[in-house]
Amino acid sequence: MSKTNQSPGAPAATLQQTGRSVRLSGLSKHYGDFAAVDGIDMDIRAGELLTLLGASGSGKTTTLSMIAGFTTPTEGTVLIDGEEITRVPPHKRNLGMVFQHYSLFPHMNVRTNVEFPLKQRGVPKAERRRRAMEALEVVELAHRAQARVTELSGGQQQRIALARALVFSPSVLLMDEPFGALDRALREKMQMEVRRIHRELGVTVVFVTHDQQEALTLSDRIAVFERGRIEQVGTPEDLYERPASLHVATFLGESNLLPGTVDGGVFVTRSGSRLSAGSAENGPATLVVRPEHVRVQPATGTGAGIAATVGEVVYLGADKRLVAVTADGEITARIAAAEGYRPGDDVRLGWEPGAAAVFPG
Amino acid sequence: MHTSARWSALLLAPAVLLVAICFVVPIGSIVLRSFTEPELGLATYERLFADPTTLRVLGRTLLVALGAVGLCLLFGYPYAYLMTLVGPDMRAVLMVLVLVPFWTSLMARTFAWVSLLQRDGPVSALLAFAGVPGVTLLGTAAGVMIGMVQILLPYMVLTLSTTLSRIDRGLLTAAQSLGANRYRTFFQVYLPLSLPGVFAGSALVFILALGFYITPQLLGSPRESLIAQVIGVRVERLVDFAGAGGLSLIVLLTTALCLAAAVLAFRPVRAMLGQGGDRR
Amino acid sequence: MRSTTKILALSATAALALSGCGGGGGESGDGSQLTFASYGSEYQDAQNDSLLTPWAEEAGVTVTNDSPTSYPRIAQMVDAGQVTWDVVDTEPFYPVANCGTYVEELDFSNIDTSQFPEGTWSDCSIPFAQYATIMVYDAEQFAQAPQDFEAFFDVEAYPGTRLVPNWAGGGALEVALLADGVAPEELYPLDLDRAFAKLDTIRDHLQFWDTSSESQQALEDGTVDLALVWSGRAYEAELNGSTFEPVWQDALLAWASLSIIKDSPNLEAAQSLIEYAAQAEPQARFAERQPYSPANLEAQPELDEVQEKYNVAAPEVQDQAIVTDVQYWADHNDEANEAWTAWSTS
Amino acid sequence: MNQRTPVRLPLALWAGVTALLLVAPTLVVIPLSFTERRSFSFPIEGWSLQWYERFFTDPRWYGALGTSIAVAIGAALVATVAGTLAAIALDRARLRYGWLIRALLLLPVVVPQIVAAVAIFGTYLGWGISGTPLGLLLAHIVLAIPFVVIPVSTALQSFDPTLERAAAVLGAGGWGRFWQVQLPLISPGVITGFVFAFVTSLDEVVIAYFLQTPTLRSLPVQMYSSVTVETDPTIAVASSLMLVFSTIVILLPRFFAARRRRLLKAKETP
Repeated sequence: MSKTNQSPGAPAATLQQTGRSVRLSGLSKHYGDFAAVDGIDMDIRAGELLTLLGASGSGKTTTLSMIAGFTTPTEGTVLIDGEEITRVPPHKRNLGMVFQHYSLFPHMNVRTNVEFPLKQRGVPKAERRRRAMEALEVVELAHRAQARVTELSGGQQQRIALARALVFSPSVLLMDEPFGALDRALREKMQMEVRRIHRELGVTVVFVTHDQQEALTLSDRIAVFERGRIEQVGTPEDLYERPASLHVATFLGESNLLPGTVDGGVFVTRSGSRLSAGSAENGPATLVVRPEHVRVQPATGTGAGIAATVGEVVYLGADKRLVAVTADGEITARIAAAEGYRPGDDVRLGWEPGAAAVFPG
Repeated sequence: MHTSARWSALLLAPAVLLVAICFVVPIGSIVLRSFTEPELGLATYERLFADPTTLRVLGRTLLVALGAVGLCLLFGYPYAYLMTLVGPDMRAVLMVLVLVPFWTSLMARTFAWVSLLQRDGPVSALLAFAGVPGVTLLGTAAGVMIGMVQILLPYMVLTLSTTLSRIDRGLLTAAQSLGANRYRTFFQVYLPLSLPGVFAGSALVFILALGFYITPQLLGSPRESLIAQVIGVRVERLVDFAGAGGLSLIVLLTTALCLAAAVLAFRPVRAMLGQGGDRR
Repeated sequence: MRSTTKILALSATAALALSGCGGGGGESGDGSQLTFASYGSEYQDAQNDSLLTPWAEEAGVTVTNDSPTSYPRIAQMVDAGQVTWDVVDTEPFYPVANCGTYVEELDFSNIDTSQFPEGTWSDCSIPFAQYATIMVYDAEQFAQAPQDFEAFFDVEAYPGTRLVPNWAGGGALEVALLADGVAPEELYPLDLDRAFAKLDTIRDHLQFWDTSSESQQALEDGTVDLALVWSGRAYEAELNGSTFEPVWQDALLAWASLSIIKDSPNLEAAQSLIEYAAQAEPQARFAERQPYSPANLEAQPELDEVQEKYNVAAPEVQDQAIVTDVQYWADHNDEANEAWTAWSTS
Repeated sequence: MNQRTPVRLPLALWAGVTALLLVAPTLVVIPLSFTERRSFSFPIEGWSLQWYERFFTDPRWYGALGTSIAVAIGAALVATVAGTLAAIALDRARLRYGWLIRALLLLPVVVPQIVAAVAIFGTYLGWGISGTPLGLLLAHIVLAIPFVVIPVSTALQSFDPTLERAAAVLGAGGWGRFWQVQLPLISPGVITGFVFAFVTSLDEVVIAYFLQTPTLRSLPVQMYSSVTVETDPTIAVASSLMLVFSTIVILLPRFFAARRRRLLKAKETP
């Protein structure tokens, strides 16, 4: 963003800052025999936007809750910029937080809601007002400063909540499924807004969601949660292209799964097709390949690959989605819009050896 | 927000200590007297149950309390319901009409009823005008019931209106748009949603009615005596603290039994009286 | 937490200041104070003017008034060893029933009991004023004046509602037995079953009063036709224009009884007050103020015409009256009251 | 708001009957207070202000009024603070024996007042606080606590606990959360509790009757004594004054609220 081309919602200088890092070390939360979070280690870098992604019950919300201080860990520590805060009460952690259901104070108007955290910090009245208005400008709602919060739409309320969470320049911003209650169009708009604000203010953001698309759209890095543990942490590209587990591979984006067996570096499908297995160990395994990596060729060619028949072709504008029926089940491929396959055509499917991943099990 | 046990103990301490020391200890000691006087044992209870008055008056008290609950609902529910339908100004007026008698001294109201219900008083005149001459309600069960209902009604309306005002009327519109008629909507959607208020109000009215003393004393005859009056006689005329303690225990157990039944039968009451934990 | 305590303390202080530092005195025990408990209102005012104030001036004692007389209160006081009352005005049976337990025995060396009607004083009490429980009837309703209690039970000749006191000792039991033909001298001990059986014959015509003001109200409003009431209340009702007339035949004599609470902290002063109260002058002064007659028959109150009409001390009333047997009531009060409650609440 | 269910006539009529039942008997005390005769009977034949004169010149009456108001304010304040704190603790901490504590705090409503009166009288006498303002105050505080706990608990049930989390993470400590977020949001319940507590104390007869001394007599006790000992229309004056006083106290804030609402409406639609 160039300095001469500032958007109307340009960041107020006072809100700009250097985000802080968060370190979770051996963090666990047990409820009786049940481990909601089971020994997590993670570094959240200063200024990054990290998403905790997982299904409900995977431990992502409990982890956020331990960062915020609502939940006391059974074991392990939480550090912000190297300083341990595991037992520090929430109001002394200086974190901003946005909740799923906005949680605006219904007895205050928009401006007093945004002033609330400043008031807690003893900021004088005049400055409080000025900074609140700046924060409201960031979320483009300064004109509703006097409105009652109940008069606002869901999207507006969530932007107020965002302004309220940012107005005191917190070191870290926590967002707990903040857009879950919004409709799709509004959600996408808010995602862009969060990206913009994150970029402009430089705050560290920890974002919880169960929506993989949202995670891919927003994040610098994503931590995928499963059964109280982190399966993989990485950039969206890392996770998408180089999933560390079958679960990650299937959770993020679309994948083709082929069950089979690895035998001496060769992956043998159930129907007997032999494919490269890379360095996978011997035993039952699943081969995963993304649709855009599947290459479709006319069956006339000889070469390696799996024989298939075109089942369905869907035109998507930029490309086409082709579903091919093989002896090992359906395989989906993305092909150029110009390709002229029709249902019933015999084809041969293949991919670069590095494009497929093989996981045991 | 999690609150440490020490904090909750600190918050609870003033109320719990006040009630325990200034109320439970005295009640406990009078109940204790029913077991220790004249000597350790159940003699007091043998005496009380040998007296036919005890069970008869106890049964009557329960019936009167139930009747009061029924009448309070009959008058209070439509009134509280109306309060949710009208505009804010009218609602304020209706609320004031409830609060004014609520605030007016019970003594004064009971005496107002005495003068209204007396022989040849305004109510008799009204009934005569309506074609029923020569009726005096003072000193009858009906007179007692009218007075009690008028005094208890505000408790019912206030409790109900809190609940009813929270019911989302959108649900009714939704039900009607799904084809339910007005009556089905009311009985299948609105009424179940209002049950917490109904049970809370009924429990409150029932319990208060069990202890009524002044009103039946002044509006009824001895034939309408309730348990509180019999306890009063025990203490004031017979100076029989043991007997009064025994009767008190009987009333307390009866109340506890009724409450337990209500709590077991209806979740909303449990939510009100039980752990505040199971919200929503 | 701390602020709660503070608020508690503050409001306690505020209430204390506003209500003028209550708490009856009388615990000093140096003989300069005395607490007198009675039934309050103008009745107690009259007792103050006619009895307590003149005595206090003479004896140099500060009198604190308390009210109303309450038997459980006396019992609690004595049982707890925290006696704050000294002299108390009670029903006649009470000091007889509780002589030596809740009330002190009196020293009669300076009290002349010869002028009291027989049976009105006991080892623990003296009478201060007398009154009677009488039958009154609505003169506008009945041309023929009823002569005795038989009329009270005759709903044919005297139709209408009857009002009776709602406790065993109120007089209804005696009246029922007299109406049933029991001779006055054989009245005690009361045959309770017979009395209730007689009362049952007019059960549907009965109304009850608990406080004497209720009875007075009923007479003034004409809500009943016949009633058993205290003579003093009939007098008050007549002053307020009631149309009820008294029947003196077999009037049941009762009296206001003064005694000293057991373990009174001001025993000497209390005894002195009792001795003063037994005299004719204070009793005469009281009778001039209230519709009660002196129990000391030597007293010569100056009465107006209506007061004279209700003067229980007059010889013609005394001649046809029956003195309530306090010993019977002292012995059987609990039993009779339990039976009364069982009967009246059914 | 603009989509109102129409009010049907039978409902309106029935509510009218209910309103009449609620208010009419109370109003009867007003003409009664101006009666010329020393009687409660109707119709009233002559009018007079003598009972008002008596109320304001007889220390027994105006003194009782002062005592009642002082005790009711004190009892309501303490009961509101103690009851609110207790309700909050019961709501938040899922105490194992929470139900037992709640039952304990509601106990004073359940126990018939005559029992409480006799028991309290006996015990307080032993402690030397019977007949003292402290004794009466303590008894009324205890009696009023349930009337605070119930509405405050109800208000707390509709209080969204994430609001408190939000306040905490935004930097509000325990006090800040309580004063700035929780208390304002449950304040309708707290105010209702205070009013309930005040009325409970102001109205209470039986316990006050047992704990009274001539110098510590609340207005209801004075009314009860007056009525049981003599037929005295001053009680009608006392009730009329209470009626007018309470009506003003209830009406004033509502009147201002309604006026503000109208002003706002006028502003919105120029």
